[in-house]
Amino acid sequence: MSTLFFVLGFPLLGGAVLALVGHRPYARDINVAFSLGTFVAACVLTAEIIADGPILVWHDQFFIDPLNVFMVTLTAFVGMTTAIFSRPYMRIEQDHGKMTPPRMRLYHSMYQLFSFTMLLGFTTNNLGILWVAMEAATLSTVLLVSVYRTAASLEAAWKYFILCGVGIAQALFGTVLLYMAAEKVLGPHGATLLWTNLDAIKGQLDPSIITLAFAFLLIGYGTKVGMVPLHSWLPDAHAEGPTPVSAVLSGLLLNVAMYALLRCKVLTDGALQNQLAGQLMMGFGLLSVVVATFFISRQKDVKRMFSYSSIEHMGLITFAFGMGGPVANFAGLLHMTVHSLIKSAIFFAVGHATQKAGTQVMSEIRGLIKVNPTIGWGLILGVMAILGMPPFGVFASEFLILTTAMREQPWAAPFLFVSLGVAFASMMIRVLPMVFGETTLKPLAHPPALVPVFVHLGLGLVLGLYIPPYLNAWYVEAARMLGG
Amino acid sequence: MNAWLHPLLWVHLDWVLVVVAGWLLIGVLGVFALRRFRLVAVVLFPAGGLLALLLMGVGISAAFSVPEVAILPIGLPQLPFHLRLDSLSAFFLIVIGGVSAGVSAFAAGYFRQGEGTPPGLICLEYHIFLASMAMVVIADDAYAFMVVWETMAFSSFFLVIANHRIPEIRFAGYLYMLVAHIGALGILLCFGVLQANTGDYTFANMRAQHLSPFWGSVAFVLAVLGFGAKAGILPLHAWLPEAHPAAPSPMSALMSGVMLKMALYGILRVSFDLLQTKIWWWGVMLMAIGLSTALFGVIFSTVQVEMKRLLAYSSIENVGLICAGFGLSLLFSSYGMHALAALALTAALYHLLSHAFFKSLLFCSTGAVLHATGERSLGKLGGLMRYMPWVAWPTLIGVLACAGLPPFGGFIAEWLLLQSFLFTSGLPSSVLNMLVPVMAALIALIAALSGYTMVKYFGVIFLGQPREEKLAGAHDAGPWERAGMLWLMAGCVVLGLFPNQVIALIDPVTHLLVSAGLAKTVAASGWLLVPVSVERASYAPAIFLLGVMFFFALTYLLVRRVYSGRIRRAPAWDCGYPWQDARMQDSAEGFGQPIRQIFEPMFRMKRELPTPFDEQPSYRVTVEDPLWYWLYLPIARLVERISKVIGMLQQGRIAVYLMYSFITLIVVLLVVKQ
Amino acid sequence: MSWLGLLSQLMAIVMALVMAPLLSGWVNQWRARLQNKSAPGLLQPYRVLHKLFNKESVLAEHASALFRMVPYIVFGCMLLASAIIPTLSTDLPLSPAADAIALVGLFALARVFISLAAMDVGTAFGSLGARREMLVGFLAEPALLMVLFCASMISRSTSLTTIVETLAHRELAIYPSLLVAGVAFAMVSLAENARVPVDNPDTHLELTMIHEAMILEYSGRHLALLEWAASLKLFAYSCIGLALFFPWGVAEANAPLALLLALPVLIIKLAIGGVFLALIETLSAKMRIFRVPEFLGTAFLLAVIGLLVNILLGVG
Amino acid sequence: MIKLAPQLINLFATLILMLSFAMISQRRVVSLINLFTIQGAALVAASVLLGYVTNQPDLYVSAALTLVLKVVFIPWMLHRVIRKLNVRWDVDTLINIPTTMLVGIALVIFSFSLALPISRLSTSMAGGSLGIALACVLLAFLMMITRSKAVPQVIGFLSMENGLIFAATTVTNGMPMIVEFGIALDVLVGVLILGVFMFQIREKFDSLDIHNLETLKED
Repeated sequence: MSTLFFVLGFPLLGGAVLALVGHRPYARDINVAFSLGTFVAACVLTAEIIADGPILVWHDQFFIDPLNVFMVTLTAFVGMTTAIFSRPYMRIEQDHGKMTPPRMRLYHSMYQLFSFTMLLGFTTNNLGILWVAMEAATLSTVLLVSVYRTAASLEAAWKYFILCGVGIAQALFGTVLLYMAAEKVLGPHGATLLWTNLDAIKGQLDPSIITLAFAFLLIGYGTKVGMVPLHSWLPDAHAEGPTPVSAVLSGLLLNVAMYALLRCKVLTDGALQNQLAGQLMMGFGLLSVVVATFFISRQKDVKRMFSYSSIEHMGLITFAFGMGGPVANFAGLLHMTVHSLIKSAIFFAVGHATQKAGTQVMSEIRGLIKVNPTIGWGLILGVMAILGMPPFGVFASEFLILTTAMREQPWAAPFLFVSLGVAFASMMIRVLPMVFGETTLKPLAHPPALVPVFVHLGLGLVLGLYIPPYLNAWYVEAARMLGG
Repeated sequence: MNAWLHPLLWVHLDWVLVVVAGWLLIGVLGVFALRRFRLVAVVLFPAGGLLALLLMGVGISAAFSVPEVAILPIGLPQLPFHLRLDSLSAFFLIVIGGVSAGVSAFAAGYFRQGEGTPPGLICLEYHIFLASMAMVVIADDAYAFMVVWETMAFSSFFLVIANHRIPEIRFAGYLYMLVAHIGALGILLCFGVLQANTGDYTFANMRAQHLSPFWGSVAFVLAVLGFGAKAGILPLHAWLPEAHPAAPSPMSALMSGVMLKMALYGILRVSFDLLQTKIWWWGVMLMAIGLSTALFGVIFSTVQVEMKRLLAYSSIENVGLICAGFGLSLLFSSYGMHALAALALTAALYHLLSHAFFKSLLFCSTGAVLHATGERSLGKLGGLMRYMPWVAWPTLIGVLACAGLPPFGGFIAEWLLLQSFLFTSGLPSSVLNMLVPVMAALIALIAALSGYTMVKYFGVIFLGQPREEKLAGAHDAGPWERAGMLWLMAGCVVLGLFPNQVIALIDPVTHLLVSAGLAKTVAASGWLLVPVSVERASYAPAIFLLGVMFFFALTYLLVRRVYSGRIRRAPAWDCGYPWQDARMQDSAEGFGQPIRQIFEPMFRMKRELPTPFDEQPSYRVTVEDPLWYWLYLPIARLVERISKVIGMLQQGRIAVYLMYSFITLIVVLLVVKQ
Repeated sequence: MSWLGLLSQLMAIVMALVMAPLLSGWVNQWRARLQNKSAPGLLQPYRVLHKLFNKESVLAEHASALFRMVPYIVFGCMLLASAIIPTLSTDLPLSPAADAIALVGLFALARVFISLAAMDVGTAFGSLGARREMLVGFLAEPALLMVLFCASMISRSTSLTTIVETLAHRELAIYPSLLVAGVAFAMVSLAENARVPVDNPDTHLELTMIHEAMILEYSGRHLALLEWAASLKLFAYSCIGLALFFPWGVAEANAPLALLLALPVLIIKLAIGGVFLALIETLSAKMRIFRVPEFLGTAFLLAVIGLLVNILLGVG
Repeated sequence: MIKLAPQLINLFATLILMLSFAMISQRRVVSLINLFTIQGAALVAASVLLGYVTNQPDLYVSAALTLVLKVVFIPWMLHRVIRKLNVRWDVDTLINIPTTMLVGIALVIFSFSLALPISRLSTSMAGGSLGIALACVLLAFLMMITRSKAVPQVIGFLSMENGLIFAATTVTNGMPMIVEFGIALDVLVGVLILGVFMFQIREKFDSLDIHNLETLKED
C-alpha cells in the first residue's frame, strides 16, 4: 500500500534530511514542506479508507481502520499547522539567542521523527511495535523538551524521561503478559501480537492473565496519558519545552497514549466480559479531572496552567471511554479531536503572547487585545472553547458526556459539576486580565503566524455546529468498534 | 424545500429565522464597518430595531396559531437543531421584539466613539445577543437550547466588558460569566435527567418521559438552580448588581428587560412543559425562593446610592415576584385547580411583560443621564427635570409603572397576583391555606417598598436642585434616544390601559401550560378587567384613568374660572430659613436611612462617624450584601484551601513521583487481584 | 346602570366634597373642646379654603411643572376615591372600575405624587417630609390592604360594593377577625391622615412634621386644593371604616327610600366617629418618628393576624 | 542436560533475583555497575539455555542483543561516565538499607502471590519464573525510588529492563523478533540520551545529585 508508505516515509525522510541541514535558515520551510507532504498523504489514505474500508498491509504488520485513520489525519494536520506556527516562533527564539543553529538542527529533525513515531504508533498492527513507537516518541520528545539546555528544561526532560520510561516499562510487562495469554491460543509466532488476530480471539484469552496484563498496561500507557497520580512529568515537560513542542505534546502525544489504552481496553473487555476495565478508567478519569482542576486554580505560569487543563480533558476522555456505550464513546472520540485542535491553538496564541511579554508568568502579561488584537482574540476564544463554551466542539462532547453521566453514573455528576465550575472560574480570572485591560507590551519583531490559531478554532467551531457526514461515519464506526 | 423560495408560503417560524438571520447579517456588517461609526449608528442599529418590530408582529400573530416545527441541518449529526414555535415561545418573542425595538433605537443614539470597544464590534455582539435570545425561545432540543443559551451568555459577557479598561468592570464581567456558566452546567445536568437514558435529546422525547418523583424533583431543582442563576434569584444574584452597572446602558436594559426573562422562560419550559409530573412542594419552594428574593431585592434597592445598582436590585425584586407567581401557579396545577393556576400564571406573565418594558425604559433613562452628566452616583445628581425633560417625563411614567401604581402595567400584574393569592382557600392542605395570605401580605409590602425606591430614584435624580454645578450644562437626549424611550413608554401605557387585550395574548400560553385561561371571562366583560366574576373583583384602568383625568380637568377649570390664576415666583420659603443650598436636600443615603434602620440586620454596614475634633468632619456609610461574605467568599476560600493541599502533591522530588507511580501500581494490582 | 345609580353616584361625590371640610372642622372643634381651648367655628375650614383660593400662589423659583400639577392630581385621586366608596348606597356605577386593591393603589398614587412634589423644590424640609411620608406609606399601605382583605375574605370579593352588601345585608354574624382588623384599621387611618400620635396636622415643628413639611412650599389655591384633598382623605377613610365595620344603613340598589334614609344615618355615624378621633388625639401623645415604624408594623401584623383568624375559624 | 534444564533456569532466576536484592543493598556505584553486569550475564545465560532446550534460534539472537547491550556496552559506558564525572559513593539513600530490604521481601512475597495462579498456565517450561521477573521489576522500581543520585537511578531503570526481558524470555520463550529488535533499539538510544544528559546535568549543577532537580514544583 503505497499511500501508507508515504505517510510514514515523509516524516522519516524529513528527520534524516533535517538532521543534515536542519540548522540552515531554509530548514524551517523544509520542515513545513515535509509536514505538508505527510498531511497530503494522510488525506489520500483517508480517502482510500473511506472508499474501501479497513486495510491490512505488509504481512498484516499495519492495519488501518476508522478508529486510527482519522487519528492519523488529525496528527498529520496538527503536525503541519504546528510546523507552520513554529516557523516565525523559532525564528524569534533564535533572535532572542535561546536557540543556536545546532539546536535548531536537533529540533527540526526530532520534530519530524516525533511525528513519525506517532504515525507509526497509530498505524501499526503489532502491539509490540506500538510499545516501541511509544517509547521512541518519548525519547524524541525528551530531546525536544531539553532543547533549550537551561537548567529547568534539563530537569523537566530528566523527570520526563525517568517517569515515562518507568511507566512505559510497565506497559511492556503488560504486553509480555498479553503475549503470554495470546500464545496459548495462537501459538508462539510473529503474528501472535497482531491486534487483528488478538481481536479475533479475544473471547478465548485467559481472564486471569488479561486482568493482570491490563493493570500493567493501564499504569504504563496511563502514565503517558497523564492520568493522576501518574501525571507528575506532564506539567514540567509542557512548560519548559518550546511552545510548538508543548502544542504537539498535549495535542497529539496524549492522543497516541489514549489510543494505545483503548486498543488494550477492547481486548480486555472482550476477554473479561465484565466492567473492570471501564470502572478502573472511570475512576482514574474522574480523579484526574478533579485534581487537575484544583491544580489549575493555583497556577502562575501560563503554559503550566494549560498543561494541567490537558490533564483535566484527558481525564474527561478517559472517563467517557470508561463509561462506554455508543454515546459516550462517540463523545470521547469527538473530545479527543476537538481537544487537540483547540489546545494546540491555545498554545500557539500563548507562545506568541509569552514571546511578547518575555515571560510565562501570567501576572506580567497584560492587555494583549490592545497590542495585537488577533493574539488576544485567539487566546480568549480558545480559552472559552476549551472551557466548554458553545458553539465550539468541546461543548458538544462535554454535553454528551455530562448528560450521559447524569443518568448512567449519577455519583460522578457532582464531581464533574464542581470540577468544571472550578476550572472555569480559575482559568477565566487569570486569562481575562491577560487579554483585556491596559498594557505595557511591545509589538513583535516578526509578524506572528496566527493563521493556524484561527484555522484550528474555526474547525473547532464547525465541529460544534456541523459534523460532516463521513467524519460522523468514522466516529460512529469507531465508537461501535470500541463497544463497551 | 420549495416553500423557501416563496415568501408568501413562509410560516411564522420562517419569519423568525429571517429576523435572526437579518440580525446576524447586521452584526457582520458592523464588523466590516468597524471604524465607520456613523454608518453603525444611523443605519445598522435602527435596521435591527425594525427587524425587532417584525419579530414582535410575528410573535403576536403566532400566539394564536398552531405550533410550528422545523429542523435546521446543523448541530450534532444524530441531533440537528430542532425548532418549535408554540404560544409560549411566541409570547417571549413578543417580549424580545417589543423591548429590543425600543432599545435598538436608543442604542443608535447612545454609542459614542472611543469608549472601550469600537461601535462596530459592539454592533456585532449586540445583534448576536439578540439573535441568540430569539433562538433560545424557539429551540426544541437540549443541544440547540444549550448552544444558543451559552451564545447568549458570552455575547452578553463581551458587551458587559465593552469598557474593559476598568478592572471593576472586568471583574463584574467575570462574575457574571462564572455564575452563568455554573447555571448552564446545572441546566445541562437537568437535561441529562430529563432525557432519561434514551439518548434522545429532543424536547418532544422529554415530554414523553414520565419520570419517577425522585428524578423529577432532581430535574426541577437543577432547573431552578440553573435558570435561577441567570435570573438572579437568591442566593445566585450576586452577579446582577455588578454586571448591570458595568454594562453600557442599552445592554443593561436588554439584560434586565429581556435576558432575565429568558431564564424565566427556561423555568416555565422545564417545570410546566417538559416535566409531566408536578409535586406540590415544588410550587412552595419556588414561591418561597421568589418572595425572599423579591424582599431582599427591594430592600437592597432602597439603600443603593448608585442609580444602576438601584435598578439592578429592583430587577432582582421583580424576578422574585414573577417566580412567586410561577410557584403559586405550579402549586395550584399540582392540585389540579386549573382556573386558579391560570390566574396566577397570567399575573406572573403580565408582570414579566410590563417589567420588560418599564425596566428597560428606566435603564435607558439612566443611560441618557449618564451621557448628559457623566455621573452614575445619585448623590451627585438632581434637578435634571429642567435640563432634560425628554428624559424626565417618560422616566416618570416608567417609575410609576415600576412602583406598581394604577393605571399602569405594574399595578395590573400585582392586582392579578393578589387576586390569585386571595382566592386560594380550598387548597387541600390547611397549612398552605394559612401560608398563602401571609405571602400576599409580603407581596403588598414589597410593592409598597418598591414605591419607596422609585420615589427615591426619580426624586433624587430629576427633582430638587442640582447637587453639582456642572449639571446645569446637562444636554437632553438626542432624537434616536427619545424615540426609543417613547416607544418603551408607550409600551408601559398600553399595558396599563388595555389589560384585556394583553390577557387575550397570554391566554394561549396558560392554556398550553395549565390548560385553562382567562380570555373567556375577560372577553365577556368589555372594558372591565374581570378575572373571575364581577362580584368577586373588577378593575377598569381606562375608566380609572378617565376618572382621575376628569376630576383633574374639572377642578382645574373650575379653579381657573372662579379664582384668579395669579402666580408669583419667589425663592423657596423653607420655613424662612435663609441660607439653603442644594446640599441640604436629602442625599441618596439620607433617603434610604429609615429602611437601613428598620432592616438593619439584613445589611452588612460600615459607618464612619466624625468625631467632634475632626478638621473636616465626614460621614460615610457603606452597605454591602452579607451573602457575599457568608456564601461566595467562603466558597472561594474553600477552593483555595483545597488547591493548597493538592499542591502539596507536586513538590518536585522525582523520588516521590516514582513513589506515586509505584503505589498506584501496587494498589491497582491489589484491586484487580480480587 | 340606572338613573338612581347615577343619582346616588352624584350624591356621593357632592356629599364628599361638601362634608369633607365639615368633618375636619368638627374634629378640630371637638379636639379643642376636649383640650379646654376655645373651639373654632364649625365652618372654619370653609373660610380657610376661601381665603386660600383668593390669594395669589407663590411658586419657588426652581419648581417644575410637576409641582403645579400635583395638587390637582391629588385632589382628583381623593375625589375618585370617595366616589367609589359606598357611603350612601352600594349602587355606584363607578365602583366596578376600582376595587379595594385599586383603592389602595389610588391612595398610593396620591402619596407618591405629593412626595415627588415635595422633593421638587429641593429644600431640606421638603425632602425630609417626602422621606417620612414614604416611610409611613410603605407600612400603612400593606396594612390597609390586609384590613380590606379580611373583609373581602368574608365576602369572597374585593369589590367594595359587594363587601358592604355582604356585611350589611347578610343575616347578622359576628366576625372576630374584623375586630382585630378594626384595631389595625384605626391605627392605619391615624397614620395616613397625619394625626396624633403619628403626625400633628397643626404644627410646623421640624422634628415632628411629616405632611406639613411636604406642602410647606405650597400657597394660594394649590395649598387650598391640598388641604381640601387632605380632608377628603380623612372623609374617605372614615367612610371606609364605617362601611367595613358599621355598614348598617347603607342603601342597596334601587331603594330610593333607603337612599334618603342613608344620609342622616351616615351623618350621625360620622359625627360619632369624629368625636372618637378627637378623643384619641387628645388622649395620646405624639411619638418619636423612629417609633412610627413599630406602630405601623404592629398595625400590619394585626391585620395579617386578622386574616389568619379568618382562615382558622373557616369563615368565608 | 534436558531434564536438568528447568532446575538450571530456576537457578538462574534465583540468581537474578538475588542480584536485584544485592543492588538494593549496595552503596558503591562501581560495584552496583558490576552487579548489573552480572545480572545481564545471568540473563544471557538463561536465554541461551532456554534457546538450546527449546531450540528456538530467536532466543539466541535476543541473548546476543542482551549480551552486547547489557553486558558489554552499557557497563562500559557507565564506567566511563563515573570516571569522567568521578562519582564514587552513593552516600545517602532516602530510606535506610534495612527498611528497604524488608520492603523488598514484602514485594517479593506480593509478586509471587500475584504470579502463582498465572504461572501454572504458562506453556513455557520455566513459567514459574514469572513471579521472579515481576519481583525483579518491583525491586528495581524500589531501588529507583530510594536512590538519590542520577547514576544509580539509571541502573535501576536498566535492571528493570532486565526483569522485563527475563520475563519475556522465560515466560513466553521470547517476544516476536521484530519487537525484540525494537526494544533493544529503544534501550540503546535511551541509554545514550541518558549518558548525554548526565554530562549536561553535571555541567549545569556540577553534581549528579538529583536533589538539584527539584526546582520545578507547585509553590
